[in-house]
Amino acid sequence: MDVLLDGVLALCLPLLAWLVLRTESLSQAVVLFVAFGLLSALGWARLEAPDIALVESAVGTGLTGALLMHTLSWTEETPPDIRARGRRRPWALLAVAASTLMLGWAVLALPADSPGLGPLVEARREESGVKHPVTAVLLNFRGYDTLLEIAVLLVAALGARAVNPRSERPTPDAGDDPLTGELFRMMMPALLLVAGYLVWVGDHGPGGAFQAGAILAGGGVVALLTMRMGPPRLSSWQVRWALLTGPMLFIGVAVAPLFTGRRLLELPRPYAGTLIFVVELALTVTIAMVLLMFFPGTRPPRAGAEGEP
Amino acid sequence: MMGGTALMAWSVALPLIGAVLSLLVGRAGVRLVAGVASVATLIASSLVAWEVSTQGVLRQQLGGWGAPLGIEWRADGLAALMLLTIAVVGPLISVHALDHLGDREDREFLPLWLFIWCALNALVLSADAFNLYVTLELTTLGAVSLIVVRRDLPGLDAGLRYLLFALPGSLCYLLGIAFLYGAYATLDVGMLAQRVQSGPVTWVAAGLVTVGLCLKTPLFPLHVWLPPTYTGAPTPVTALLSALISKGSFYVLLRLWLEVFAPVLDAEVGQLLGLLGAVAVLWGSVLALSQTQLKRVVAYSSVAQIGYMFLVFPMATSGARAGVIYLVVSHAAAKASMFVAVGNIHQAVGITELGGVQGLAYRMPFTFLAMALGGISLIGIPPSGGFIAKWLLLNESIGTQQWWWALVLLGGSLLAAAYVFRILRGSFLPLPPGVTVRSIPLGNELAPLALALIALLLGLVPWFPLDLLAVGASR
Amino acid sequence: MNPWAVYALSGVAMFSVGLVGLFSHQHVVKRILASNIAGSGVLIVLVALARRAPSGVPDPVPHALVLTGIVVSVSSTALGVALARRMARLRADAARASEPPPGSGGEGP
Amino acid sequence: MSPLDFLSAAFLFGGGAFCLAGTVGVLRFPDVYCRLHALTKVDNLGLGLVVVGLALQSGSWATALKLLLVWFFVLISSAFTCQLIARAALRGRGAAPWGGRREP
Repeated sequence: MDVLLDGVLALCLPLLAWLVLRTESLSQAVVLFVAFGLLSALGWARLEAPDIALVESAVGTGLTGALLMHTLSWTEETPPDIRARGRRRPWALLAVAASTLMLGWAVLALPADSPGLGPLVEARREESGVKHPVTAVLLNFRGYDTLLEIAVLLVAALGARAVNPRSERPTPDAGDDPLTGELFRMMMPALLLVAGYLVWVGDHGPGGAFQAGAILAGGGVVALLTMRMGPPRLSSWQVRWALLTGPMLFIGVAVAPLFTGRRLLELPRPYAGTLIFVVELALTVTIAMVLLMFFPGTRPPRAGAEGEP
Repeated sequence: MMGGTALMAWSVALPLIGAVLSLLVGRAGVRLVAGVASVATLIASSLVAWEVSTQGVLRQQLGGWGAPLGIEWRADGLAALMLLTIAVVGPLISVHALDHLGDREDREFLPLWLFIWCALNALVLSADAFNLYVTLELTTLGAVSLIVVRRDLPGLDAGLRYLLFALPGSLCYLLGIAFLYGAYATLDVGMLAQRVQSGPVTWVAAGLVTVGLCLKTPLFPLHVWLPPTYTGAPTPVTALLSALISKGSFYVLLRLWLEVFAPVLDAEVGQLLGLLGAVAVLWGSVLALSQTQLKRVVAYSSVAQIGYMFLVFPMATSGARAGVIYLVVSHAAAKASMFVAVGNIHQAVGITELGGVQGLAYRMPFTFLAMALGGISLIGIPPSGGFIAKWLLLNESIGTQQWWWALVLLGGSLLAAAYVFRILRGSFLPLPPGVTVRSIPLGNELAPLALALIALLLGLVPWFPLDLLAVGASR
Repeated sequence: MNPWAVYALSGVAMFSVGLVGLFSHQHVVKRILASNIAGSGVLIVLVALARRAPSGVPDPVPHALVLTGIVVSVSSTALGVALARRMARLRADAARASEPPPGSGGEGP
Repeated sequence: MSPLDFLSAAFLFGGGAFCLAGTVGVLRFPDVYCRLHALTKVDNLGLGLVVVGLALQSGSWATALKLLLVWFFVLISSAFTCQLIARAALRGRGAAPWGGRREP
């Protein structure tokens, strides 16, 4: 029975992907892309990767979809070149088909049951200070990757922020109705609770800073869209401190062992767990702030509305 | 506390701390914090180079975990020399950038440059395949954010074009790594080198990694994004792109190819890469000759110089490796000095056409001296680093009976001489009337000269870098 | 039957669809969508590899790699979108400033 | 198949049927507002039935409670989005509600 579900899902994903790129209308393409993201989140769940299903649906689909839809209201609606099918070059398609077959052949040539590094992680999980293996790998065994990845987030936030200067602050018009206010007020406490739970559960179950940060950012985006909050600006010190406490704490924890002759990122065994939890808590705020910074203010009066091409 | 391995950690942590703190202090202390962090990182990098030259290859297991589980650093001579290059060439370019960009832009330029510096140092030291992916992505996003720092239309177009070509490159590389992990259950480059055997998975993984990194370096057929991006970006950012950032992906390809893939794949694939490099040399040089914009000439010469670097793959001997690394280092210094000089010319005269250079040699002597010395190193005329590099490559191509690469080297040098002379020819003619030359600060003129002198120094004092390169050379 | 091979093949197919889409479309948002799809394809291959363990407990290392991969791809997508948005505004302002030339330049790079 | 399984299977089938009805509604209805009705009301009820069916099978009260929590959050967010979409359609694009005439 499972084979049918997996087979259908594995078949639908590339087809939906092809459909996303085939549709001519952009908003339809973005909506299909969100559907594709949710379907791939289902795929992660089927592959027993709950952490990734959480992050994919919250960040990869939710926020990216919202960001793309938000951008569409700025860029022209219909793409100037209507050839949605793109340039048709037969030899290019032949080359791509051949290389896809080669990739497929390589996949089938992979050893079918090598457990990878699973048993090794299992053996040394107790030393990492956390019980959930993915968090152990993410923040202790390969914590250096996560440190650089936080730098990637900061750079992207800086780049996106620098490109949307002051002129796009939203002017909260008075006319928003009470319903969204009420719903928003009801939803926010639940959201904070879920985010807090996710960070805490990251210690022994699927969860962690990325998932919690994504959910906080989701709440923030709703606040942004209903004009309750302007986009975070790098010039206000609160935003800077909220953004940078996480990275500074993480760098501090990474560099401290160097002073006592140990190696970079070597967390002391007894309180590695608490250190990881504190760093994850601070990183949650950082990730939420970065994901919020990707959103500009509400868009100005429609750019191409007056019939200009 | 200050052992060799700890210094490696500091050479990566210091620019990261500098970047985060300069973001935190905001407008007031950005230059101070960035300056202190730069000096500290320069010291750390040079100490690491010194430790490597005296004690040999340094290793560090991050977080105290062993190779397959954790991430390992490995600093051999090649890594140490690259650390030094980044630590010397980078700050010189950023000093020039501070005056070239407006005051508001330097608040974004400095933190981004420190992030890129941290990423390059991390990339050079890392011996873990996935960690190389993360450092490549950090460098790419930092470069894109730098390209658009001026927020003008050409800059945005250049940044978007670079991003949309670099992304598929990283994805191809990541899929190649996924296959390697799938087959050999390790991400550590050293362990991969021991475990890898010839087979469909290895061929496909090698192909993906090579295509991905050739897209980012970029090598000839995949280089279409380079000229528009280099001309659209602000000049100091182009200097950083051509001198350091494009070297990052080449360094990863070199390390993976020479240590992991070369013994397993047959020689024909190396010949193919060499052939593409040769075509890149000819294509880049011919196009550089036909350009009218000053910046495009230097951009196409980058395409040609990258072509030279790919000549190492057909003759995978330690001599060729030393030669190509020497070319990378001297090209970094020479190309940076030329782009910075072009920035000075643009600032002084405001014209970007080749003709606009007429008669400027007398008014901007240091800039044109730097342009000339940089050109000498690009061509490979004796006293410069470029000459040593091409000499080593010539030796290897004769030594391994592959004489055709020698032809490519000589032909390319001839063409390089042509387009460098074409730039300098106009500058010695008398100044045309009516051209007002704004005087640019002395600091701005000395930056390209310092870079050009480094390229020259590499030619005059080659034994220290060459001995450093010999440390940890595999064959 | 362990379904990892099916997902890995579908991941490879998505990677190819994404790359074809990236290089054959002009509009910026379409190309960003294509690069996201190619990214998801690579990540599904990685997680499918993790699922091969016979003991049933999936290998956590690729899961951590994919978490990092998703965050990196979201960051690059957000940066690309911000650039596209800014270019659209600048082009609209330029088009509005000069009297709109007939059929002003296309959107893509 | 114990009676509990029968009951949960019935709930699951009911939920599936409602979801199908909701999707057909979204495809068939003439304008935005009718489609929003189909989407938010019918699909949520379908989801409710599915959640109850799963809760019966889940065996532990904690999972059952979590499933109900999922349903509760979907109810809130779908009400929220439906309101936003309707407002955007009415004010933004000025989509007039369907006049009720049956096409010839």
